[in-house]
Amino acid sequence: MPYLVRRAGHSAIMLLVVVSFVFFAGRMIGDPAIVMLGASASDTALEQLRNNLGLNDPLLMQYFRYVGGLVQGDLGVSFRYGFAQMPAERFMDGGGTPVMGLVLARLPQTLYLAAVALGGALALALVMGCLAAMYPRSWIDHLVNVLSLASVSVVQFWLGLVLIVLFAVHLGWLPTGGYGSWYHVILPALALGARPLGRVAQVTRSAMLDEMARPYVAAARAKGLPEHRIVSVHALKNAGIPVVTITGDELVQLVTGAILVETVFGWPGIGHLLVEALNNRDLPVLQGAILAVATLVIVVNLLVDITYTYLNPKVSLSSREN
Amino acid sequence: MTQKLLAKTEPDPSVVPTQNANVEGLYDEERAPKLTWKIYLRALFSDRVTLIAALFLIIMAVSALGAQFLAPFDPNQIDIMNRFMPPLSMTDAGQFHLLGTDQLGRDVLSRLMHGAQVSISIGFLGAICSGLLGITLGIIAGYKRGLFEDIVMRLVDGMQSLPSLLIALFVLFIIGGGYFNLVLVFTFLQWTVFCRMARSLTLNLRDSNFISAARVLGCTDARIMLRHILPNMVAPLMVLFTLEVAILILSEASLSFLGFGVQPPNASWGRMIASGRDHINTAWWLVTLPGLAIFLTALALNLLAGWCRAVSDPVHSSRWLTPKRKQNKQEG
Amino acid sequence: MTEQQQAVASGQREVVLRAEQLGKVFGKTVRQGWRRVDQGVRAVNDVNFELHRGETLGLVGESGCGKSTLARLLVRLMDPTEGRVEVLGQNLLELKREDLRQARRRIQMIFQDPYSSLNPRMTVGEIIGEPWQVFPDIVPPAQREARIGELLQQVGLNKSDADRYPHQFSGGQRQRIGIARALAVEPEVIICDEPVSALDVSVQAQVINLLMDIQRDTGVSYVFIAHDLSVVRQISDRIMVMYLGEIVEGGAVDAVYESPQHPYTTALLSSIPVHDPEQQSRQVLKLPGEVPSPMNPPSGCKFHTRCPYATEICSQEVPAVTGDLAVRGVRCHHASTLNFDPYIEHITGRVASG
Amino acid sequence: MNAMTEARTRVTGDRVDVSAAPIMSVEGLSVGFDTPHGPVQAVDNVSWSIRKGETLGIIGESGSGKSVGLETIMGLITSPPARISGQVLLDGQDILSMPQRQRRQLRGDRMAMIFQDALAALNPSLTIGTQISEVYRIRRGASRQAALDKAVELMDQVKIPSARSRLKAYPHEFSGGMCQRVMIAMALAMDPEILIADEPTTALDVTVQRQIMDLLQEVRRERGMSLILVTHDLGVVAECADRAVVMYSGRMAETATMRDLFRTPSHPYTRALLQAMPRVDARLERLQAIPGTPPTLSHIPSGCAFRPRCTFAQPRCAEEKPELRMLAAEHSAACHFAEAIREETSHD
Repeated sequence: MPYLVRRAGHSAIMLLVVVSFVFFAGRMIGDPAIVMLGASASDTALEQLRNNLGLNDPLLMQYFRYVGGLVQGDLGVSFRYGFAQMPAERFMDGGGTPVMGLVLARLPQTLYLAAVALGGALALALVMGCLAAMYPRSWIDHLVNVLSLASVSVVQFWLGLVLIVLFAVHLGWLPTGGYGSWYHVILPALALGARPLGRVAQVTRSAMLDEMARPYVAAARAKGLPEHRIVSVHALKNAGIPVVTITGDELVQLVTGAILVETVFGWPGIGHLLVEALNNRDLPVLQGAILAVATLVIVVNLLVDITYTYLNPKVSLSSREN
Repeated sequence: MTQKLLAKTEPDPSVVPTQNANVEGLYDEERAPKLTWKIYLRALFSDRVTLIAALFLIIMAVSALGAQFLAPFDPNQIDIMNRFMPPLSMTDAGQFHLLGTDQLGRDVLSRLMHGAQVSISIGFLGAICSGLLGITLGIIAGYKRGLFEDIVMRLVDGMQSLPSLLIALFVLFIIGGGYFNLVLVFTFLQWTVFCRMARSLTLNLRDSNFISAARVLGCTDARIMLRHILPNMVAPLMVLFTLEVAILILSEASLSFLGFGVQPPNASWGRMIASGRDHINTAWWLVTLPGLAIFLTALALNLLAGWCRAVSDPVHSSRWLTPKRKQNKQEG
Repeated sequence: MTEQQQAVASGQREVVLRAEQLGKVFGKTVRQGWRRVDQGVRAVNDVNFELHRGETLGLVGESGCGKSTLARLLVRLMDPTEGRVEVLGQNLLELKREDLRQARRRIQMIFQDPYSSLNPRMTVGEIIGEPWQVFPDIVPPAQREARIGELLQQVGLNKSDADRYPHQFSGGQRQRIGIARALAVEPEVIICDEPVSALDVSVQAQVINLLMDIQRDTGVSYVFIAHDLSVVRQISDRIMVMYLGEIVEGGAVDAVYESPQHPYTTALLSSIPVHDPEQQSRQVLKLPGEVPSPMNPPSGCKFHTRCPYATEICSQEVPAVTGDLAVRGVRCHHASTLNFDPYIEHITGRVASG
Repeated sequence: MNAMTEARTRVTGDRVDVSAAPIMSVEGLSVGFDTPHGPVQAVDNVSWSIRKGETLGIIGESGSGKSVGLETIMGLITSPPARISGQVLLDGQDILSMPQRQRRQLRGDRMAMIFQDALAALNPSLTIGTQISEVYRIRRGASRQAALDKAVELMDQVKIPSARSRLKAYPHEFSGGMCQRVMIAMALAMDPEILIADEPTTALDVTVQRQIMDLLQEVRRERGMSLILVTHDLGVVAECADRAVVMYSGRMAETATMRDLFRTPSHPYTRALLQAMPRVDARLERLQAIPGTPPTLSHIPSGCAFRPRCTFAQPRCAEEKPELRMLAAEHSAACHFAEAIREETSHD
């Protein structure tokens, strides 16, 4: 148990580092008041906004206030979101849209997309990897190898565009984008799932090949076990460790991939929000979205590490000792 | 009893030739043959897919390096009269556009060749810089251990558990896009990959007896790291390098798509897709072709890296290096 | 007793290597709930010996007994936690970095695994010549190539082998290269850490002969570590038997083999399979179980958990050393009352009565 | 003194009925592989047989093909990728020509195998109990509980203390000797008639080696099993085996009963090997080393493979590959001068 507690501690520290980075780096672009109101704003307006937002306090104090706000679930407010124009007066009376609400509204869509993409990719990849490992150097192996490398080599947003051209524009089978019923998710999930599919299949294949060459497999054959049990129980359990690692890793990459894929498909997820914030130079939303994604990723990593201890008896033992 | 047995079986001294004479005659046939480059080359030629990948990369490299001389048109030459010409079309002026023209009438093939220059060189430069940094830190961390290793590896763990493209976006948002900023950001983000690999390889090598032997011989730490450790991890690091180039080419495309790449009018593959996106319904080739270039380059790099890994892997290499069976027919 | 052994016994020869109360404790921190508890693993304990010029000291024990750790302590690949190591009167442990590098010229090491002990990316010539990159004064640059050829011939290889890479050689040939590398610095002492145990039987004898020839020609001293008692007998003048980090018995090789005093030594000797199908009706002193974990060593005499002769005192009191372990001594409560003759018939040829 | 009598156990030498028909016979077995350097012949025309209850030693250095041949018999090496010819007769039926499914039925039931590095041969992520009981459960259709009971019974037989509480242990929690015992228990689960032990004690210490060899002999005797013992240690063979096959460079150099092999070794290699072994009972001025190194499989010398290292070699040896010839009952050697050498050793 201490191991998990320590591991969770690491995650908390990581989160704090990201928060600090996001806060201080955000300040590096310049005076937030100017960023918000634009260079043409009057001095009095700027000064008033600074007072309102507490920008005249010492930086460290602002930082602590920011962290304090985060702890209470306050990610700041956006002054651009939801307004076509930016009436400067809005800033003055403390209005604006809370970022937390924006993020929470977008998060489920991203998780939904990621789950569909990864779930499909994982299932297919495991089958592909195991098949390739069972018939090494056969045509199946070659096909799996080339297919998985191809899906790793593709740029996700481009794949999205090509899918749109093919299935939405030319064939008209599926919608070009948006969010709605189940068929809206197909194209984005395909575009997003390609990379994890390739990576997991590759790792499964090579891990399985390594395991099948290990002496315990020969021993298992020698004692007369049927081949399917050797592959599905003996080898797969040991190959599981690298596969879980890469899956966790890909989950992290998936979130980044989602930024572009959501943009291409107009999928109302957190990635889309992030790109909008980038284009609007809307710092609070950008910071909020980055923090949300980072938190997600850190939690995923924590879960992956916990899974290890169940897969590998040695890890759990040594963590108990050390 | 045993003594007697021993005496009995002792051969007649006159029959025994001197040991040296006997051993000397053996030498030439006795040395194990070397895995020469010929064997690797033969394996490469027998593997058609990898061979095509290698040839494709050579063509890419040549057209990127020689874009200034080989490209049929000036990539930034605007020709409003001949916009959106599909591939394989001829202008009224008799200019042939193999891959068509874009929304400003610029030649797509020429832009692709110049774009290759940017995209591939960013990939290489980023991988080289991050490799140098990461490998240096990784070897030192793995060899010296202690506090330095703790700090470096904590850093690596931390950075690797964050979505790198997201951080890159945020940093570029702050410092602005452009060629060198991209390389800088890639270096800053990707060194951890090399560092982790170099460290784990160093840790494996560190316990090898030849490192102990070098220490007993009195070699300095610098000499051990440079002469004994580094040369023994070239193969896996080269594989990693190749993969990283592919990843960085893809990343460049993504960042360019979001507007953080090289500035217009210069072309990079990512920018070309981004600007072609608005015309996706009318001019499919503007999006498809640069994407295809990225895809094929990355695929070729990945194929080559995979092949190198298989060939240099001690467990599976012989299977890959063994020529396809001919002696069967001979036998049967 | 051979002449050499007599000379050793009377202490006429110069002492080249001395270990005094050498010990190594591996520190380990163990978590118990929220607390950290320091738990040392005593890998080597209280080792004393003197090695004379031209002499071979055999060191025997099962895996995990600490003999490899001891070898690493002697060349200071590892720092001992107690005691001292002197090479030609110079305490290795007090030396600064640069002085230690210089002192390494006096003491070299040959490793067990001939596959991992040579850098696969260096040619044989580079491997053998490397010491001179470190100590340029040993051989002047102009003569190095010739010297590499000489060394190769000395270990039974060809001059032309200098341009080849290690993977082109068989295990025995690689071990010869390792020996040539050690000889290149012209050391006084070579620590041989199981140099033949990874080799085929037909090649083992060659390497043992080679080591003996080199000693005859150069007067180098060996500490020869092995688990194979037949090999140790062949090459050693004196021998020490290790169990769980401690020397339990030691003395001139013939004395130890023909009248062992410690039950562990006897068990080792009688367990060796004899290559004579007609001599199979001898008695074997069998030990139950396996070597206990050094993390949790038994109380009293460390051997008592496996000793067929153990009595109450053995589990309570640490036995004192009778005699000098490096000359002739034993660490056992009951050494004076035990008779092991029936178990070593196959060695002495004496048929035991009773 | 009670401890004393317990500790005294005699090395045993029970011999087998020589007239019995062999339970398994290998006839002209050859195994070849393709390597980056071209095809190699790992096993070349090997023939031997084993009787019920007998212990057959197979002696050879690394690369002599001793393990490859047995792995082929077990079906662990298959064609392709290997090129296999010859016959392995079990009850008069050639098992090499059987379909895979049928061969798998033989493994465990008729013959089982244990390996040199027991820790590597056990699956690190499955418990000992699962690994010992799974074959019994799958092949015999026993319930999980019955299979575990069987596992405990087997562990008791191989003298693993407090067996039931160790069912849930993982291999890395065991010492080398214990792992080897687990391997043996695994191999015995289906009650095989032939047990192939591939260097079972090489990685172990002398005192533990003694325990494992005793255990193997004991289970062989109790079950009337045949034991094929692969080793490079002549001492182990001398103590345990009834007959032995000496392999060199993939070929059979000599085969004989233990007594003949040690009294009248008739192949120069066997003779040289016996002389090269360091002895525990005497200190020699110099060992009688065999010059040179065993050939690599890709470069086997022409004619007799041992020729370049042989003190008896004649020009003829380079040209003619010596065939295995019968010298006496149960004694054959593959050397042009085997009779002369046998004559010489038995006369002195």
